[in-house]
Amino acid sequence: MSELILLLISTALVNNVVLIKFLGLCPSMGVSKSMDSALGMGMATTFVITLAAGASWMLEHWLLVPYELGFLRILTFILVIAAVVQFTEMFVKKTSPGLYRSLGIYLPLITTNCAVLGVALLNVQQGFSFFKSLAYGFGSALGFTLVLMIFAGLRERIALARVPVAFNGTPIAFITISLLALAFMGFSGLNI
Amino acid sequence: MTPFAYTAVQTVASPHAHGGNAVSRTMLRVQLALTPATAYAFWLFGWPAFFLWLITLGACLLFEFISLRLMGVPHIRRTLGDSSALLTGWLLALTLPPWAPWWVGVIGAFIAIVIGKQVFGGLGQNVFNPAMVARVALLISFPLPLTQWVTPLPLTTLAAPGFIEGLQITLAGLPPPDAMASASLLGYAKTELSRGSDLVQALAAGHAPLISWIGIRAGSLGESSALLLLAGGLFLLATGVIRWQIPLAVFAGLAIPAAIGHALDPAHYLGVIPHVLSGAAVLGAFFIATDYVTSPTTAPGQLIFGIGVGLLTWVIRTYGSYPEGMAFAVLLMNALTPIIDRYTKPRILGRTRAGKPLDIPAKKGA
Amino acid sequence: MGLMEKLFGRDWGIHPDDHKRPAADAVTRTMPVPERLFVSLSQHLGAPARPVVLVGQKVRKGERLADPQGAVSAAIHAPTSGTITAIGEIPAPHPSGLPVLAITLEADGLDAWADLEGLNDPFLLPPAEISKKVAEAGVVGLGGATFPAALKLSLSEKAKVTTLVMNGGECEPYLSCDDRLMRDSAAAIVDGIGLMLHATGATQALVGIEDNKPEAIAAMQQAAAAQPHIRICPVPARYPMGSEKQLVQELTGHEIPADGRPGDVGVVVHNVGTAWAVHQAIRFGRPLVARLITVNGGCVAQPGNIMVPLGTLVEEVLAFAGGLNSAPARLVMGGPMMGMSLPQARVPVVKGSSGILALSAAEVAERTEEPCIRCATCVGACPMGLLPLDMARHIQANDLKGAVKTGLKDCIACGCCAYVCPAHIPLVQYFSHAKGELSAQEREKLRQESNRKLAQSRAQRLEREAREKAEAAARRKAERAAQAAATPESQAPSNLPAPQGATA
Amino acid sequence: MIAAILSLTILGAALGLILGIAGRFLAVESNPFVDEVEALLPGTNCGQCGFPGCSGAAAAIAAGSAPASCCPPGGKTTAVAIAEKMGLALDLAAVADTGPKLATIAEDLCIGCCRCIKNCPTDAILGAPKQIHNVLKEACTGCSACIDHCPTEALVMQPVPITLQHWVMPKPLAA
Repeated sequence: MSELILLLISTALVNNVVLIKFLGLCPSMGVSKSMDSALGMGMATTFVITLAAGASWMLEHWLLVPYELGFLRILTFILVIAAVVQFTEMFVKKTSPGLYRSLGIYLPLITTNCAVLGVALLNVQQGFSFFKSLAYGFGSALGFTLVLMIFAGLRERIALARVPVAFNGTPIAFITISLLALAFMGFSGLNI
Repeated sequence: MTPFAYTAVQTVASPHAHGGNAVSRTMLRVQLALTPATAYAFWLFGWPAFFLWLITLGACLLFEFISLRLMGVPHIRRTLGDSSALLTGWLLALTLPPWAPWWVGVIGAFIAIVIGKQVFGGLGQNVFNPAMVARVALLISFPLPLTQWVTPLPLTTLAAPGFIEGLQITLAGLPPPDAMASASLLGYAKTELSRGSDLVQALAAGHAPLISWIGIRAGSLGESSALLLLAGGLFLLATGVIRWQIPLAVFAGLAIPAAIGHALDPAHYLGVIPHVLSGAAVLGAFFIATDYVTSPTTAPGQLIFGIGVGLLTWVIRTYGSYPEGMAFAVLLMNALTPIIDRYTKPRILGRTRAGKPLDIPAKKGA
Repeated sequence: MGLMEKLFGRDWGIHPDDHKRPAADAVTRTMPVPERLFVSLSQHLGAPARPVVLVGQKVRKGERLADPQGAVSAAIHAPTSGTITAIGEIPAPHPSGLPVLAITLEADGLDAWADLEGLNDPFLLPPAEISKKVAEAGVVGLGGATFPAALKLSLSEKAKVTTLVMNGGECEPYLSCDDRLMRDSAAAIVDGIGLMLHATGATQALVGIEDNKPEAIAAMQQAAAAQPHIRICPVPARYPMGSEKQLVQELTGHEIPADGRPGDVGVVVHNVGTAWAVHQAIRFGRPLVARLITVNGGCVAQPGNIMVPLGTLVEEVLAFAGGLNSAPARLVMGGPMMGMSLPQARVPVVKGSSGILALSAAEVAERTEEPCIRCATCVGACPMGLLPLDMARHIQANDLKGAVKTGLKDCIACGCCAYVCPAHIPLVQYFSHAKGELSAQEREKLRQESNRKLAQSRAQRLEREAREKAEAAARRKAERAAQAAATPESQAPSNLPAPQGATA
Repeated sequence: MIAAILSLTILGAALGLILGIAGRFLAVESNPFVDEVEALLPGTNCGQCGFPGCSGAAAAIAAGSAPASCCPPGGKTTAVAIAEKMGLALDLAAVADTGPKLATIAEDLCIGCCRCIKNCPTDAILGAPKQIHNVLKEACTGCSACIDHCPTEALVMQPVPITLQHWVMPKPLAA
């Protein structure tokens, strides 16, 4: 149990997908304008990553390895991820049209969020057990959501700041996220 | 009687009185509070420390001036006059190794003023503490000069470098002689731990709390005398520049886990006294974490912020790969500040905490 | 109340220098009627009054000049006897310097009252009758909000009010007119309170007086000694203690809901000055035609309190007070915290004028705005628990919706935030601007609404006309067909274009 | 090879089936925005936006082919309301809001031709042939549809004068 918790912390903070592994940058920049949509995006992605991590484990161990279909790994993973994302999209559209609207194109684009495929592949690579895979996926997604929320909070504040024209918009967002990555460097080598 | 005339007026809104507080006054008081500890540190570490401090401050002012000029700000002198850049440089210089070469100060000043502050729009618009941004960026980019501590050589002692020698040390960037090289208490503890030795034994020699209070020990300028920094901090509290929430919470966040860890396993966890009195804890708690711009605005938010800073400092010091975690902790909590602010809004009179109007009470006898 | 609030105890408000003395200790003076008075038709909250006199008409003091118009409005009476010489625009006592409609009254110097009659035993009358008399006298709230007093009296009757809170806080610095009134006419005020208790049906009156006015507290305690249901309650001096919500919470412990009125917690709040005006109206039948005004500020030679006829020009009041000893940096009507800056001294005194301040540059302490450093001093000072710094940031970025979300609508414009701001940011101006913009948007929305209705009714009209035209054409066609059938040799019907009628 | 084809086919089919079923349960009727946007527009069909009437503009806005700020008489208020409803970003600077205006008739120029009357979408102009016309202030929406139809240029759009009741405290000049 404590092993799982440690895995969660290490994936969420120490090896943060966005700030340390530089995965999932596209939604991190795109859906971080307000904390509400960031939280929505984070939850949607958490759902997708966790489910994809579990499903990919099952595919890997029950299909790809037994039938020696390793070359199909990326293809099958993407297939599963795309299906989960489609389901998520329908669900969000039904339950929260406002969120659906504010997430816009970034919701279906979770499919191509490299964090999702990346986590699934890393999972398989590290040969985790099923539950560890889930924890790894969930922890990564938690880290993603955390960064997205923090970043959205910062951007909400920056949106009201008198940023010089040359830096306004995306430049200041990149500077901010780089400083955030700097702060997360403090967790490097964290060894509990 | 003369007829009525309508005069074109510039509208002025109420109130037509003011309490008299001013930004520049606040900044001045912080500088005043820093002066004793800084002067004492100059005495401890000699001329090189003074030169580095001077260069860092000068560079900060220069970069502030250049940025304002580039952005076409109309009242450059007035903006420089609020001395916020001076304070940033001062705080940055206090966190650098005293004998670090001049370019460390200049690059640090550039990062602090330009990247940490001006690109966000200047004073009050930045989201991270500029001095800490510079300190962390320097630490990650130039780990060697940023971790070369020297044993204090008070100015009055014979071996202390003179004026010219001091200039050479700062400008030529000569590494300090081996005999002078030393480690800060936290760095020493980290090294000893990684060697697998027992902290109780390792620290038994020569790390009495008294030394921590007086600060005659390797470290940055701002890590020297806990006593003088504490006095400065109390001055700020007394004059109302800062509130008690953040300093107290930082100490609590640091001391409580330290006490628990030390009680459980003294061989692996440093005690409360070394944690609180060494390193940048006192400086950070009173002067850095309390930075208005980058900390929460409400009392409960400030408590959460302070506890976060203290706790993260302890976590990074204890488990991370860096011996000192104050700068990282401050940056991490700066990042969380908007979220803390959002969830610790004060309750509006006549409304519930969620912002809904209070229920109208049932009429008596109606 | 949560644990958090218990622990941190909301330390709202500020403690400004009160500058009340020596003006408060100076003997009250009465100003003689000037030769010409300019009686504004907008002296109260709500719609301007409608004049009922004609130019050239002679009036006596206390005769009605204008009728209330609309639901919220108040009557206006002649402050002296004389002749109406004009009804037109004059500069309003308002920071904008815009004009306002006013009646110009040329005084005849006699200052003769009209035949007015007071009531000997008003407590025998039904409460509604008292409210009616108060309305006839044109009494409005004299604390500064100028809400028609009679409306509040009769509304509170419906709302089942149990407590009448009398506001003698006078928390604004410099002002001492309520203080002076309580010292000089405590008996009249207590009588007015009794009348208001009768009118509202409340069972007790709590008179809140800040503890920096010991003389007023003593005078009122003595005057109310015989009436146990009128309690004099000293409250700690703190700005804005005299704000309705704050005073009600301090005295009764009730918190008024954000979208509610004091009546919702069984309370009605009136100013002590209003009680004096009610006493005058009921006992002597005298309408509100003069009021006590504090003349104060660093530039005033002889600060003090003066009884001034309404409609007197500010410059005349200043001259009577002893003139100015230096050119003021700012002329203010009301207190320094919430009062209005006057663009010029040639504006009339109105019912809501509690003070005229000629402030020196040092007192105003005006400085250029600096950027906000998020020091949060304003958060601690705000009596409403708002985040002034965040609201101002949203307004700076033209994000009105964000500002409303941060609590703009709960702002009472007390000025505490701007008073303590080290960066000298004109926070109140930001909020007033945003509130003005919001109400402009609200008006715009209403206009659009009515536009849509107008367009719809036009569409219906066009449709109806087209239908009527078609019906008429069909009828004619049928007639012609019938004719043609009767006389087969007649020609084919010509297709005349339908005449276009005027649409009005 | 066969295993690969088979597994992919089966996987695809199974996922497709699940999604198909989910699609049934989570179906959403499309684009309810046209009506809502139309309700926000003035409804005067003045045609200044370049679309055939307000319903045409509403359809264009809902489809995304027209900006939320396309209604000149609606001004800033309408643009903001629509942008909010649609969740669109709005560049307020693009909204040319010069403040409310009203049509006024210069009495010495009016010849009483009634042309303006026919083109007023809110029946705000009163008058009869050969009589000087008049604008009802309460009913004029400031759409300026009448302006171009006046043969003598007697019709002019004039800003509504500011009164004490409508005065708005100016925004402080940023430091």
